[in-house]
Amino acid sequence: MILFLAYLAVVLSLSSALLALLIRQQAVLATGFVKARDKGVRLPPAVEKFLVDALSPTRFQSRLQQLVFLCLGLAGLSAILSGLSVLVSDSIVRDQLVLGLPWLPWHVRLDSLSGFFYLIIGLAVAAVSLFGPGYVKDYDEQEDSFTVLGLFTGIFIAGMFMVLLADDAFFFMIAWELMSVASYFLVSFQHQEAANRRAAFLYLIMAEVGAIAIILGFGVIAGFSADYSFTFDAFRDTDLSVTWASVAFILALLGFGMKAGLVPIHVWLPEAHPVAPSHISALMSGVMLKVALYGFIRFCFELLGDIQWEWGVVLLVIGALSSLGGIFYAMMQNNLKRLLAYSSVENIGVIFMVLGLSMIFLDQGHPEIAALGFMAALFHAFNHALFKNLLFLGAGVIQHQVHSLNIDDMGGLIKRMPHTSKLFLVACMSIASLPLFNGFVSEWLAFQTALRVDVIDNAVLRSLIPVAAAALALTAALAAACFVNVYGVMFLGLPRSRHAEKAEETQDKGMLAALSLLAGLCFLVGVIPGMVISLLNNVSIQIIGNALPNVAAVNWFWLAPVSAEQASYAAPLVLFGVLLVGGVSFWYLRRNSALEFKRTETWDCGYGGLNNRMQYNSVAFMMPFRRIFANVWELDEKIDKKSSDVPQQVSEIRYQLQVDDHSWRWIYNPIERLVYGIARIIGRLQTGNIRIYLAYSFVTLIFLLWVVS
Amino acid sequence: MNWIFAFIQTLLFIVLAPLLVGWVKWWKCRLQNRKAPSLLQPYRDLLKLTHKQPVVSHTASWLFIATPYIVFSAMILAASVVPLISIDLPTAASADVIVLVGFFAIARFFQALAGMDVGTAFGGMGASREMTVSTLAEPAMLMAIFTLTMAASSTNLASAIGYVLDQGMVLRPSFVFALFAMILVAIAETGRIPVDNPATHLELTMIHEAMILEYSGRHLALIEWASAIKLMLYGVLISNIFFPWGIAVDFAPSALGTALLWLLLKLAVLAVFLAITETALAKMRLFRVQEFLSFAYLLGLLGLLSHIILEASR
Amino acid sequence: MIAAYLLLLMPLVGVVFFALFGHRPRIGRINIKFNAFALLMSFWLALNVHKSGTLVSEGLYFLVDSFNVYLIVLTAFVGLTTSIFSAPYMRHEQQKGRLTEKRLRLYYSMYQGFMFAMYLVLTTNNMGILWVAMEAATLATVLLVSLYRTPESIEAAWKYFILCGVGIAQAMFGTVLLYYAAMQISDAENALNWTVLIENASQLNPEIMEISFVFMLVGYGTKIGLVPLHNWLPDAHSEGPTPMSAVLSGLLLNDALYAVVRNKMIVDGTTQTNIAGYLMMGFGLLSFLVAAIFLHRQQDIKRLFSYSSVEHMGLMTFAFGMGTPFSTFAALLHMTVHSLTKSAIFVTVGHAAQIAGTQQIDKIRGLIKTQPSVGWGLLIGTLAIAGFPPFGVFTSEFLVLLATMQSYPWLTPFLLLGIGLACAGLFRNIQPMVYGKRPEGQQAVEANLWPVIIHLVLVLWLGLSIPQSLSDWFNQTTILISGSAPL
Amino acid sequence: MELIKLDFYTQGVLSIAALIGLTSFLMLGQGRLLRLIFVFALQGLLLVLATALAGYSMENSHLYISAAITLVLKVFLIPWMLQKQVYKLNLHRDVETLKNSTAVMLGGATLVVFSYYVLHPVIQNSSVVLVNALAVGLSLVLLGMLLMISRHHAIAHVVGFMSIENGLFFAAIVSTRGMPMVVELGIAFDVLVAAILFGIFFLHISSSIDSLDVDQMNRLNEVDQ
Repeated sequence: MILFLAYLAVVLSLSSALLALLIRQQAVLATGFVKARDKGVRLPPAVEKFLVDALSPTRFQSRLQQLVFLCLGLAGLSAILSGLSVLVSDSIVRDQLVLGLPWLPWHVRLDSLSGFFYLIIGLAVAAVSLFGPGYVKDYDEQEDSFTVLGLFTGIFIAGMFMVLLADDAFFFMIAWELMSVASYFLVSFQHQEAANRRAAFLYLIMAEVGAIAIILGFGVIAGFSADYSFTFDAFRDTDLSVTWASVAFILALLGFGMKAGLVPIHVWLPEAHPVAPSHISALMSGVMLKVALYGFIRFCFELLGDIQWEWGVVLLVIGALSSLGGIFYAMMQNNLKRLLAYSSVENIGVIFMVLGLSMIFLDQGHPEIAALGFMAALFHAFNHALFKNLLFLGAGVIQHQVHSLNIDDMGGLIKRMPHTSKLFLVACMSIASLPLFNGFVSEWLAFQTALRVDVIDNAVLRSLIPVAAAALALTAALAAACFVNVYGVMFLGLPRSRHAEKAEETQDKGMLAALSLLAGLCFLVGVIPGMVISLLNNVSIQIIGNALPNVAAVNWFWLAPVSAEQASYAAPLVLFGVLLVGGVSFWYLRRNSALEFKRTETWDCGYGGLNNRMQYNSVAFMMPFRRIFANVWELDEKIDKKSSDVPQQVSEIRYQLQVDDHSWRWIYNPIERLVYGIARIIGRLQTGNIRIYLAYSFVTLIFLLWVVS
Repeated sequence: MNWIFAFIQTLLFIVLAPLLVGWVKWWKCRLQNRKAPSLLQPYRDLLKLTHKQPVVSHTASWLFIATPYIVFSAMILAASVVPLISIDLPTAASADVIVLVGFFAIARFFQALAGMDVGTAFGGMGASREMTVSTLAEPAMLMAIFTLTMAASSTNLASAIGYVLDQGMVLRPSFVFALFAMILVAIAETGRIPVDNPATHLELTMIHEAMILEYSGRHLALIEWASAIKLMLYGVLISNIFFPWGIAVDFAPSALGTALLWLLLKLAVLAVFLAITETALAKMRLFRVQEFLSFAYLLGLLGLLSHIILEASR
Repeated sequence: MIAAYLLLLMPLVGVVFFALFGHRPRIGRINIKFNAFALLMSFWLALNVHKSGTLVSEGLYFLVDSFNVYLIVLTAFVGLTTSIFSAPYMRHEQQKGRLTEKRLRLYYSMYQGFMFAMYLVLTTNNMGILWVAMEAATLATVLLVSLYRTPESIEAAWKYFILCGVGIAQAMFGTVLLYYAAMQISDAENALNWTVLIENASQLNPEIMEISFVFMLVGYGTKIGLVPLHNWLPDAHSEGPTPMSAVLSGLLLNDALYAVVRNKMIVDGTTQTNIAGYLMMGFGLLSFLVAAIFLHRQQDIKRLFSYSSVEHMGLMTFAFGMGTPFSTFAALLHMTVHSLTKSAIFVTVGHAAQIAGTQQIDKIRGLIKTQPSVGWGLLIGTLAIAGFPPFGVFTSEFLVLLATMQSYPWLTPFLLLGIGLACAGLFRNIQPMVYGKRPEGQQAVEANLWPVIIHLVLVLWLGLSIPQSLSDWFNQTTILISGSAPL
Repeated sequence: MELIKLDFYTQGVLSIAALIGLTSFLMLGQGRLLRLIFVFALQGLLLVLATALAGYSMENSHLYISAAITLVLKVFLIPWMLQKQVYKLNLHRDVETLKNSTAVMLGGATLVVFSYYVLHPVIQNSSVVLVNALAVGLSLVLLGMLLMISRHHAIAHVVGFMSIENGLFFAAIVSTRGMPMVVELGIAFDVLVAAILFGIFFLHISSSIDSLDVDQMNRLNEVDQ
């Protein structure tokens, strides 16, 4: 049953892909339908009526699009169901498909870990399926065709599901690459812009490199497996020498990290996510990165055998680098989706940091704390999936209404788009990890893990982990600043452009429904984290082999993972408190209706003429940070003043800011130059002169003869 | 029983906060040879503000109006989890010290947003600066607090303070670091000289005031009151974490009485210190603040490390 | 066996027939029919082999075992689909006035001649005949390379002619040595028969056999396009008419490799040192890497893909050289999928060149907007050839990697490096061509894309699951070549 | 072993082998195309002699046939054809100046030594004549390639190519008493077609780049200008 649901998810997403192919076949279908009727095929009148309506040239496109997304939605639902049921029943389902190599059929396995990620993907896909129809409604089939979009969306989602199902290296790689390739097409979807093409190319190449690293990693394990079979079961009971295991670990980190977007192999992410359609970038950023995370966990915690604490340290460092780097670069962006992409880098960094913690604790012999860290990581993955989807979909709505993604073109949207603005606020509060929202809970758990450092004996780790905690704290604070900026500049203040002035709330119920769903989940999980955590318990029992130190104290009300007197958090109580105090003070102060406040002009120091150019925009907002952390970015600031005839008076001043990523200058451009240089050198071999070619063959012959004799 | 007591204690916080502000003001005036207003002046101000009709800009949105209430209740929740005169505090379990920092974060988040809501240059400036300062201050504070929580191996304030109390008079280098970090952070977060000047409304230097420039009437009252509570919160944190002696462990009236006296004494002393520093020091330039705060951050980290390496090593 | 004779007879008839009527308007259709017939025959042959094992004609002239019968089917299939593609292509060329009737006659009759040579290479049992047929294949195609009579095409044809001629001469010397070695153990008439040789391989003189293999490798290797003997290949592919390029890299290279492998089997039987294998591995790896790098600096779309052919032939040579069951299986699979994919790509490339009116990569733009079928065909074909799943190339490359990890783990990084470089090199050139806005004055052309669709679907199928019958077939062949079945 | 002990056939073959080797050295040193072609014909003639001798000595009838074919093809047809080309493109006057021909000669000599060195393992189990024949055949192949490499005239290339063929043929005849008949015929056919194709190509090349200098055919290359 569980397996059936799991397969159903894959099949449904694939079928949505196939349905999308029909979008241009309206005429064919209609005639076929008419023929069938003439043939005397009788349908129930309701169905017939619906078909007649749906096949009419005017309606067909929107109807089919709705159908496609309906399929996706059902896929998402079945994924949620199967994920939940496997988590609750804490069972392991296995199967084999008749596909693949003659001696290596596709092995399928659904356990708590993959079930959990199934749940994540299912939620995201469900939301997207609500969001999609409204978003793609007015696509011009000629310009950017829905055929391509729908087709590859379906394949992409199916690929992600298959990655979770895979239980042998071959199937895993196929599913993995399917996911990558499909998303590549989605990135290059609107390929009229050169930027999109560039992003797609970068993405494809890095995906390929990552896949190669992963294959190599699997190969290393397989090299030591008993009968050289590539099933994960065989991997599970091979034990590698520490050296080889570490090699495999590094390869996996490279491969999966490249997909997850760890610094410095993150550069494809801020390029690719902004250019894809919003609901796709929501899936890529919110979910695909999690699939990479899943692969990494599966690889390191399960297939690789014993964990080494050094790996944990590596993760800690890389994670800290990514989280800080990600948020720093996010702060400097003014393209909303680019900003969100960078903040994904940050969150992934946080997740990997906490994973590193749990690795360290595991190797140091404290599995219960390792379990705590592991859960913190998974929980944060879950939360990130929720609020990052919400943010990207919100960005989609805004792009749809404001026709821009530059946050400095917006402003004042809170009045023009009331619903969206509220939902977006929820997302911002979650990602800024404020209490009562889900982001806070996972961060809280992360801190709890870090604070258990005193059980460790190793002095290096004892001093390293607090530093990591400090980095984590700084990251959180920066994230809050970053999203205050985002929300403030986009939704508050005066409109900064005519687009923003004209903007109005979307009329599409589906879009808002998707946003509300996610926002609701963010809040619910934030207030009642216990439910998710109790699900996660099974996962950590399966992977780490240990539950929370204090499962009993984890219920809907209390959250005391370690022990009640050591640390506890009762979000419902806090919520109650906030409502109480807020309500009372509100009631008390508003009781006197004579004191109803009055609206007047904004105070303008008596000069008058406040306009929207006087308020802070994101560049101005971030100025102090640019000053303080100047070396983090490759800043290129230009200020050119035109001084007027009056001395010491500036008639016109223009400010330009260019923020670049260090990794390009230090890593990627050199590589490209290297490859091209080598190519040029080797090109010299082929002079075009036939006599030289003859000489080649002559020399080769002589050489080989000399070799053999 | 103890729930009621927790409620009373929170009320005590709310009530005493303006008094503390007045006390500081009084001492500053004294130190600057000015005639001091009465200690109750802050109460009068609040009362006056609540009876004025608030004025709100046309461009302001619901967020602007909701913010004061949110900030106020966030502060009160924060107050409710900090042991004031007794460590046997049930509410302390509902939210540990990390959540406490979270409450401050909420208040700051909304204040900054409200600052940007109206769309003046001041609001944005204030928000930007406030976020900058707090971005640097928050991790420092966490570091300082983690030093305590690691020593007590608990992030629950009540049990942590209890632990320090049981330890008795022990000199811990880590605590010294943490204490100084905490003081620096407190100065920055409560917007005191040398980081910010609560009395000024000079456009270019103000941070906190710039955000709330547009507020008036009861809204302003709530915000002022909230910041008063914040000041007191930091005071209580410093005094009760690092000098917990005298705090009651149960509800014996005598113990509570002495605890209250002790607390008032500690706060009074702290306030005097604050007044002295504010008189002695000049406000520093905005871009010197990060040196100030990264120093605090460093201290906190040092405290943490010295605890890990020197004290807790086995 | 009749099937084999018919298979050989039909193209011979074709040569004469088209030499006479090759200029008729609907002649393309007839060409298709000829090849369709050949395909049927090959199926019949395959059926026989499947039923009654290896077939040997009386007089030991012909030999059809599981190895070459599958290549025969492949050859016939690609020959057919390519002829399907060439019909509209050639019509378009004629309308553009790039070809006269005389040349059309030449083209069609030589097409059949080439097919005949291919079938002869595959079916013959005599290493001498094999050589002759190989040379004949060169001679048949050399005039087609210079079909357009542009200076470039003539230059390309000349290089093709001279280099392959010299190479093949070296192969001949190898054959002579082989014959000389065989003379010691067999009567003169049958001494060159592969069946005889493989039976008494152990008695042959190892030193001579090694020397002879060197000559064979250098000789036939020139035709396979092994670096540094490959220089004729990109020129010939880029300058000839596209259908020719399709069959050249789809078939000729395979058959040359086939010849080398046959010889390797004998040598392995003779010598204990795995010298042949090492030589092939060395050449293969070198070609693989160098070609992958060359991909980065191509301006001509057909040159681009001919280099990718070099790359993949290198990979196959490497895999055959390793000689483990795994690698052999992988190499066979790779041969199949590469032929299918590459000929499909050349079909799309041909149309792309016609759309843009040039083969210059930087002049071909926005194919998807101009003619989606061609654009997507090219893009997906490139994905497949670059080794992305779920296409078969990925499966075979995965198997090659697997085998390499098993036997020579320290070589895997090089392979992976090559794959990555190749992928980057291909896409850096392909993307701008298929994507982007539609340039002014670009018109869609008459195109028959069924070959592409069929090929790609087949490759996809092979990628998802290898049908039992085919895998049995590969298994038999693997056993034949490397002694035991994979796993 | 001294030559006296050997029978007439062996002596004859050995001397012819030596002469053939000599001819290809002559080719290497020959600047004038016409003489080059003439020497090539001479080589063909020697080849015919060797074939006939072999056929005679071991009563192998079909060697006579192949001797006849060789006579027609390599002594008359191809040289005649090449000559015709030379006159048609009136190249019969110009002399190709051979750069560092001494080096080429020395190279050739080393090649001969090398081919003996390569084939020395064969010596153990075969008679002296075979070794010599194979060695000479191999050296002919290598010398032919050397000729092609050192000359940049298309006709010279053809001659070199054909002399390579001669080498193969010689080796085949003497060492293995001729290949099976089918193969012989096939080879002969190929050579014939090849010769015709060369003729066609001369026309095309000279019409496209009005000369037969192969060095001018380097449009297709990978070197960026």
